[in-house]
Amino acid sequence: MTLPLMNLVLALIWVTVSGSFSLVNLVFGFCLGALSLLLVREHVGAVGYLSRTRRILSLLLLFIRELLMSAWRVARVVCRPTIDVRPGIFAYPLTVDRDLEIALLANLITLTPGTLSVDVSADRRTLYVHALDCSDPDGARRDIADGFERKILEAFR
Amino acid sequence: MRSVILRATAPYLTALMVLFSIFVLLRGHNEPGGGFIGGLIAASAFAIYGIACGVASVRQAMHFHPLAIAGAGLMLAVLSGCLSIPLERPFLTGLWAFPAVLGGDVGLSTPMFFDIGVYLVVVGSISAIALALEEEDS
Amino acid sequence: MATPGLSPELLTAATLTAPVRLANYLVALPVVVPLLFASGLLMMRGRLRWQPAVAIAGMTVLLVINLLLLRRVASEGPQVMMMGAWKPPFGIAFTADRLGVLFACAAAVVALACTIHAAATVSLQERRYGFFPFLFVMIGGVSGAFLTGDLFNLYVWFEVLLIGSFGLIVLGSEHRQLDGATKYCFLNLIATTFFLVATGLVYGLFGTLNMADIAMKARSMEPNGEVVTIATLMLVAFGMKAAAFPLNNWLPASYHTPRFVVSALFAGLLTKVGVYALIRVLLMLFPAERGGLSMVVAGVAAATMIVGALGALAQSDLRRFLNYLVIAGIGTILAGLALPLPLSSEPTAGPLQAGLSGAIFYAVHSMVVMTALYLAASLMTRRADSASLHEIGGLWRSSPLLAAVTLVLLIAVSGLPPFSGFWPKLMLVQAMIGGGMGWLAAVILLSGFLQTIACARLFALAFWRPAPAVDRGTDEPGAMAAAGVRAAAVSIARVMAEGRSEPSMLPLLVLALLAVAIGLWPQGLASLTGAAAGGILDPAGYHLSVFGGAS
Amino acid sequence: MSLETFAAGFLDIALDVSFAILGFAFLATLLRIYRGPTLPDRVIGLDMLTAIAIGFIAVIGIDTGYTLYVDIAIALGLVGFLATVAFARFILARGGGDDEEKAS
Amino acid sequence: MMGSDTRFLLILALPFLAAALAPILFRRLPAIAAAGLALFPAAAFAILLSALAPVAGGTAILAGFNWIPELGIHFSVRLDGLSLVFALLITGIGTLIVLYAGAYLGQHRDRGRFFAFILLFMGAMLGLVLADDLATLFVFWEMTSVTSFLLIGFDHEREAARRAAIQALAITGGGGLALLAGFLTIREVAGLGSMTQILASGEALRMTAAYPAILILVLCGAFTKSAQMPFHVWLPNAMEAPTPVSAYLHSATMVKAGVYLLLRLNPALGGTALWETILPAFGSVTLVGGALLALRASDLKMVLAYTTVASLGLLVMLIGAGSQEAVAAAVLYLIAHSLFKGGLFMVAGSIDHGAGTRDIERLGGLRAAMPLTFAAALLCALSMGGVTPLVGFLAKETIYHALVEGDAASALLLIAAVAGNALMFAAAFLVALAPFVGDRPGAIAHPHEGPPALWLAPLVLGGLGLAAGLFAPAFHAAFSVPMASSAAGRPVAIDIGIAPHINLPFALSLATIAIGIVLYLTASRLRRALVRGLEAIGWGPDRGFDQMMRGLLRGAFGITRILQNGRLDIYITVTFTVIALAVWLPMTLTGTLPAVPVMPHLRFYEWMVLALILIGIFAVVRAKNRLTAIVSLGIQGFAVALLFMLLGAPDLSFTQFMVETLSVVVLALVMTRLRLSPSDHRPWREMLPDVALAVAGGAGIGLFLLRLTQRPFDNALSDFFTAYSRTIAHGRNIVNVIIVDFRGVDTMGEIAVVMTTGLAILALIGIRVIRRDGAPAAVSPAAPAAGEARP
Amino acid sequence: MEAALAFVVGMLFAVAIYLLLSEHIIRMLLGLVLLGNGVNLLIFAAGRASAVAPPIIPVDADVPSAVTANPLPQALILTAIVISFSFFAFLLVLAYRVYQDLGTDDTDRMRLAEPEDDDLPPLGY
Amino acid sequence: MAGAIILILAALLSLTGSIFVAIAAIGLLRLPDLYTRMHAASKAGTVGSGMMLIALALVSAGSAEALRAIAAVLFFILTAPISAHLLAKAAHAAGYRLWPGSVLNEMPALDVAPMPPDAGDGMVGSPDAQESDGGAAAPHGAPPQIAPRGAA
Ligand code: NA
Ligand code: NA
Repeated sequence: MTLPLMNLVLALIWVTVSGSFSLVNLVFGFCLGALSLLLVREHVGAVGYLSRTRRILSLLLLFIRELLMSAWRVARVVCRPTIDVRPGIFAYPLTVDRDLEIALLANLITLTPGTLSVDVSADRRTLYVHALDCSDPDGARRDIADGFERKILEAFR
Repeated sequence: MRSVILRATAPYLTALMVLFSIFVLLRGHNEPGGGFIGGLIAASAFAIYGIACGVASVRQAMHFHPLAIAGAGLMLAVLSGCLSIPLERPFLTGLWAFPAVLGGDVGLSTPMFFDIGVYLVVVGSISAIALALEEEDS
Repeated sequence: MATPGLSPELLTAATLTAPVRLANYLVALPVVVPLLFASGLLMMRGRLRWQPAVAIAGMTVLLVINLLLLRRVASEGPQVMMMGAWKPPFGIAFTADRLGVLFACAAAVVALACTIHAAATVSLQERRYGFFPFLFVMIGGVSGAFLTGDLFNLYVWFEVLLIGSFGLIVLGSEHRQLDGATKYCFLNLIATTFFLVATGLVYGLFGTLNMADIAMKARSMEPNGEVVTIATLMLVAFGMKAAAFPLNNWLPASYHTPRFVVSALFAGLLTKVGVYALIRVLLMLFPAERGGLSMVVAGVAAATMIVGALGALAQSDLRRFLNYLVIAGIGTILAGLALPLPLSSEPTAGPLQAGLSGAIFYAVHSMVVMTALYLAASLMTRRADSASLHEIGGLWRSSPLLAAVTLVLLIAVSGLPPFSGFWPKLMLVQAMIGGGMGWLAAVILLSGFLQTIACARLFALAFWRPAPAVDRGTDEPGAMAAAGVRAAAVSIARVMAEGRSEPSMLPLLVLALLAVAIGLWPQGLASLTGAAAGGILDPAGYHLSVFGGAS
Repeated sequence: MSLETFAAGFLDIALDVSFAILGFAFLATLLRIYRGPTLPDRVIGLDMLTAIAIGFIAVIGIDTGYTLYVDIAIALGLVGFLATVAFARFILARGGGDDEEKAS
Repeated sequence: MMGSDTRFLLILALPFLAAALAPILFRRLPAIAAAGLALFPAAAFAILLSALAPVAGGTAILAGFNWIPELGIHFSVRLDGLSLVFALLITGIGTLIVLYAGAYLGQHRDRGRFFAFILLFMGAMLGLVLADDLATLFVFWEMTSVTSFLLIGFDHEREAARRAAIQALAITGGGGLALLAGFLTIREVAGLGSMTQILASGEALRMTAAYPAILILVLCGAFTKSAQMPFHVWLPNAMEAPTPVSAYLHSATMVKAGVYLLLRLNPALGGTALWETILPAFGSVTLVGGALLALRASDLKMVLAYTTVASLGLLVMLIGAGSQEAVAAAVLYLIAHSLFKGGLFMVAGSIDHGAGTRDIERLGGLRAAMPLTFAAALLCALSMGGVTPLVGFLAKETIYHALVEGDAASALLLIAAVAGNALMFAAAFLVALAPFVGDRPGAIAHPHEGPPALWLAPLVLGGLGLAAGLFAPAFHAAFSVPMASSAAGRPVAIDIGIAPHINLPFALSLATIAIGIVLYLTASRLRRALVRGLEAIGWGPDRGFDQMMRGLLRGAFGITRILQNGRLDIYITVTFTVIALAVWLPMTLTGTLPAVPVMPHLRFYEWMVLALILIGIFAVVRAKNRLTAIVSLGIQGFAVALLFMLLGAPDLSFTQFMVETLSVVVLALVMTRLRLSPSDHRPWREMLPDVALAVAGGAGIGLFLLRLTQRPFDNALSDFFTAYSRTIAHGRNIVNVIIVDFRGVDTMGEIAVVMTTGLAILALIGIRVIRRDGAPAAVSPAAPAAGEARP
Repeated sequence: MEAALAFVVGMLFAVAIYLLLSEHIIRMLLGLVLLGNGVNLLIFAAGRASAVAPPIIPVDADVPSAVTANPLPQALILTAIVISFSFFAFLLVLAYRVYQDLGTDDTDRMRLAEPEDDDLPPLGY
Repeated sequence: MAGAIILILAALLSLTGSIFVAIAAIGLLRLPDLYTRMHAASKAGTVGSGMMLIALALVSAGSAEALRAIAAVLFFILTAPISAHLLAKAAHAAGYRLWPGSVLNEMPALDVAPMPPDAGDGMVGSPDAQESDGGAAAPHGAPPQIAPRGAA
């Protein structure tokens, strides 16, 4: 039984025992389950699970920050008296190769400032990204590689 | 639709939506929702799944022919009405049982089965249409 | 199962607690059984070869249930089931009175006949795409419409039967069918939509949807324009469903386009549901308002009869011919609804009841006979390889039994004695004369006369005349093309008529025998329709059966 | 003026302003949908519309106190997503070409 | 006066039984089938004979049962002098006809059917004359129309036969419908349901205000059936039928039905000025006209047919003459006619059988080859010519006797009678003498006498005519007096014998015969003259019938084309016009217009949502292309959903959002796949009617709704639901509880719709017709859109 | 509110009728959708629209604390929405198939069931 | 006190959210081609409506609705990039060209196989009937030039 599943089972047991089937209670039960797993982490091998959870959370935080930034920058572009954009599509060579990771990366890129994943090449080696400001494609590629892609590799490998 | 991005995420989205649809279905008796809306959400989920991963995957996921599911839904709804026959109650009388295990407000009832029937009909029928149109296209 | 925590007082305040026996379930089963069979057959998509047998069994069960219900209603009066046990008028009442059950029985007979006919003729592909489920959904909707005692629920059943009919009318997807279906679907949908409008307005006016409740409230409410307007809207909506002139266009535009057996089914069921609703709503719910509409109904009836008869004369295609006979029949039925309410204090007496009784009788006759005629047309087309009066012929010699049966049916549909069409016509004419609408009686007879001529022509051309020789094998390109088109038309005609295998004559024979039997022994049916008409004009019994004395 | 009454008043005003801004956004989106010029432009507009409607529902939910309207918003998000996917699927299948330029 | 005997119900069953047996019998025992079938009418005849004595004593035998109590209809028979003689003629001649037909048809492949039809007809006819109840009578009346349709069309492969059958059905069946109206009027205004009641009612019918209507309706029935001019055309055309049919239908039966009815109703309806004007007028014209037309014809059967028309005219004229004696004359002539005309038709058939032609011009010298037929012919012709001692003489004497005593009007009738009789005399001998005397044309190769039945049957009928004359007193006592008494409604004495009395009637008889001989001798010339004359006119009711039928068909076609023009937009226009009228007319006629509403107090976002709906719907209309229209539709739908939310309907809003989105998606998906032309932007002029109709409809519905909502509202239903939603149905969402519990049946229907929709759409997509001929789109090529060049 | 609703309903009906009168199936379909919405609002208005509280009973009560919007019309409309959506979907696919097979969405040019060049019936017998 | 702060926070969030939505709408209107417009819609729009939902969650804090509002926001964030990506991919594959003012395009013109002509699925009809909303004026496989508005 994998750990997340065990965590869920714990949550369900909690819900049943406490007699309330509300979502809040389920989430509460999940947290309690995680806590109890934390307590017994050495014996059930939960170390990886928990630290990965932490890294995923950190990815999430990064993402929310980027999202807000993205919206803000777009807002600025849009609200200037004259629209000043230099858009274009650049190719980004992918390091990640699992489908889910590619998808995650692409989605995160879409949500970051001024970039939008248009497509993945058929061989899954290249991600085509549309950027509002495409004057420095190499810089953009570097930002992605050091930002989201690295975080993803950390969280899922 | 051949998109790695969609294909990788669609199963999760679909699962999430189906889960949500069941949630909407089951709480319909007390809050906005119910079988029809739940069914629509589930059908939307299957539609997205179909667009992402192909009609065949959806058919495999649903296991039964969507219309058979719809038929089963109608049958369930009608039979839940017929459950009153042995109890000498009129057709479609709401029968409730509150099994002690769960306690509280949650009960098993014929209206619930009826609503599940509605849900199945909508899921089956709308999915069938969506799949047929999708197949027609490709 | 227990329902803990409920105080008995609460329960008795809101629900009916009397036990409901299986016999009481007869009211609900005519709807439940078709829906169960429809869903079951849908789940049987893999076993197409079994479907006909299952369908025939289902229709037989339905017929038996309806007959049992009829017996019960005839002996004990209207039967009621309050769905969900909720007290009237809050729950949906299923109320089987004589009118409804009579129609339901006729519908079941028709459906069974068509099912047997279809068993041999509907191709595997059409089975796969739901012929039998459509059939059951439609008959379920029809039964529901006949038995429900709730206005909005009536709307729902209308839609159920409509979607069933949509399925049937497009099944096969011939080009002509698609054209016909387009017209059929749009116009019918508009009609049901305005029925819904009227229903919503009824709710807005009376605050109730239960028919017995509406009937009583309408009678106690002082006359007002709102009710008149709503009644007129109802007249329009149901008049359209019934294919009354000038709202009859959808019928001749479409009934000849689907499979023959589907045409037969439609002819037997669809317009009659409109007629039923007209009777139920105009005569039972809004009788006083209908009084003002009396002349309108009479005019519509007369025009419908004449348009139908003339239309029949004008056609060369067998089924388009029959389409107009259906319309003429509708006009005849409407005539029975045209008489004004008698001024005397006794509402059940008089020509109106006689006319209404005749109208109901005629409707039952028309269901049986028109269905049979379309089935006969199917066999004629198959055997003569054409459905056109220009081309068909020689059947008198080649198919004597078919000829005899068709003859009986044509006589019946013309309203000539001694078959089923004569008695209701007699009742109607008598009622019109008695009710001071002699001119309408004259129109009934005139329309009957024109129909007689039309039927005689059909018989002479299709049966007596030797089959016109079809010139084949000429070298002219035009003639070749014409022959090719003709061959294609023949093959399509055959497909539409029968599919591959020869259908059984049995349903046709049974329906014709029914027409003969009704003609020779009309007393049973006449007394039923008389009582049904009485129940409509004086709905106290209906009301009592729903509300059980307390309202 | 207590903080509570200020907060309530402020919220009311904020909500009204939100309504107004949403209305403006709505009109702007409509204009884009009307203009096109291409099908994808319109689809983007529709997507935007669902976002606006969700915002609207949220604001109404706050305003009336019927927070259960959030479920409607969720459903809307779901079908909005479905709509966009379907349109994208369709644009892909249909191929390019769009003479709606003339129409704008 | 009255007795009751159920035996007489049995005789009604006999012909029908025989009809049912006929096809089987001819398949199993073809040799004796005809003879076997003849036993049935013979048995009926025998039973009827047993009633002769009591009926002659003035008793009316009644029998029957309550057939349709709900409608007050009895299945009852009345056997009195009138009906008994008719019944005897029908069964007696019927027996002979069956025998004759057995010989005449030989090995005809359809003889099983033929006998079934003729026996059915016999049963119908028997029922017609025996029936007491009006409705029962009418049933049999129309049955004779239908069975005669089948008999006349028996030779169905010839168009003329089919035409004649349709014509006969149209005229006699149509007249029958008028008769039905007449009967039902009698039932309604006088409460009389049977002949017995009518006969007992005395003056009642004549006194009602509806009398003229009743009379005219009844006469319509009688005249069409009895071939009064101008309804006579069907009768000669009915000669398309095999000769036994002609002999039967036109002697004793079908055509006499109308006469029977007039005789039967004479006591109740007769004696009025109207009666005594209409009947003689039609009768005399028919008499003379029919007789003249008889001389024009050269086909033996046609000659006889027109003389039948003439005879019917004579009968009607006599019934209308009003006196008892005229009734007596009618009765005598009726019996005589039945015998001689039946015989002569059979003779004509035998000649046809033996000589191969029926054309007078080509017949002659058959005397030697067909002596027995000749004898039969002479007997019948003499009777028809009114030569003593045959029964025809008695009839003619009585006719003249009855007419000479009348007033000036009678004198006209007398002249008509003499003229008609003289012409018929000539016709009689043209049929009975001309083919047998003179030289035999070479074209007739081997004339021969047929099988015995072919000459025996006419001989028997001729012989009966002779016997009736010879034993006149007994004949009167048994037949004519009871019959005439029934017809007159009081005892009638008839004492005429074969011995000539020297008086005016006798002189007229002699004159008739003299003129008749002259006519006979000049027949060919007369015929040519008549033919020329009629050709000069160039039109007759028979052609008129064709013109009427064609006109009817063309007219029906034209009207149907206009009403059912195949254009959906017109159908929908009609529909909405009716709907708009249905809202506006009652609303304005009853003054149900709403009060001017006060401006509603709404929050501004509510206004916004309302405005949004309006923007959406107008954008749908005005959209320049369809995608914009769809999106506008979606906007409108969203706005409606928001409105539902604002109005406290979260479930509705929920559903509306989802459904609207799905609608737009599906609509766009499907529509952009269709490469449709841009939306229809018609010129204003064309749109204006649509706009007007739309505005009328919309305004009507809106105003009415406003009016309705201004009334107080009874919220009992929802109060109930609110009160018990949680307490009994355990649900907090009242709407959902209504859907799954309070009104679960609605939802059951609804999901049936949803399920079926899925199936139907699958059927639409799944089943396609593969065109083998590869035909292009089968769109009507006649209606290309403007500016399009179609291949 | 009813007055405003009645106005909107009238508008919806008018536009729906106008669209249904056009000859093109697709426009007619749009009309049907509008008609459906019009009817729904009509039913809603017929059940009166004064209170705006959703007809949902609070967790801790047996009946709603305040007057709620009339739930019955809502239930009726819900049924009607579903039904009209079903019919809409069906008609849409029908229109699609019509277009595929007949090559047009112009009902004026769909003359197969009732051809324009219909023959007179046989005038003989 | 806490209640008041929550209310003020909710008010601010709803204001900000609506402003974001408005900005997205403006972007939708003003940006030169559909690819750039997608930036506005998929980011600002999602953020805006998300903020308003969070405001709702704050107001109904502690209830199940609050939780669902958060879940809704997460869902939107999950789906927004996917739908943007799909649209962009589809548009690109379908042949909608970039704005001429674009500075770079490293993506091959057609990354999808040429689509079969979609009129070939059994549709019958005269050629003139094929001119339509969609307008298949250009031959398939060779996507037509789309002149963006900005260049016109
Ligand atoms: Na987005
Ligand atoms: Na979205």
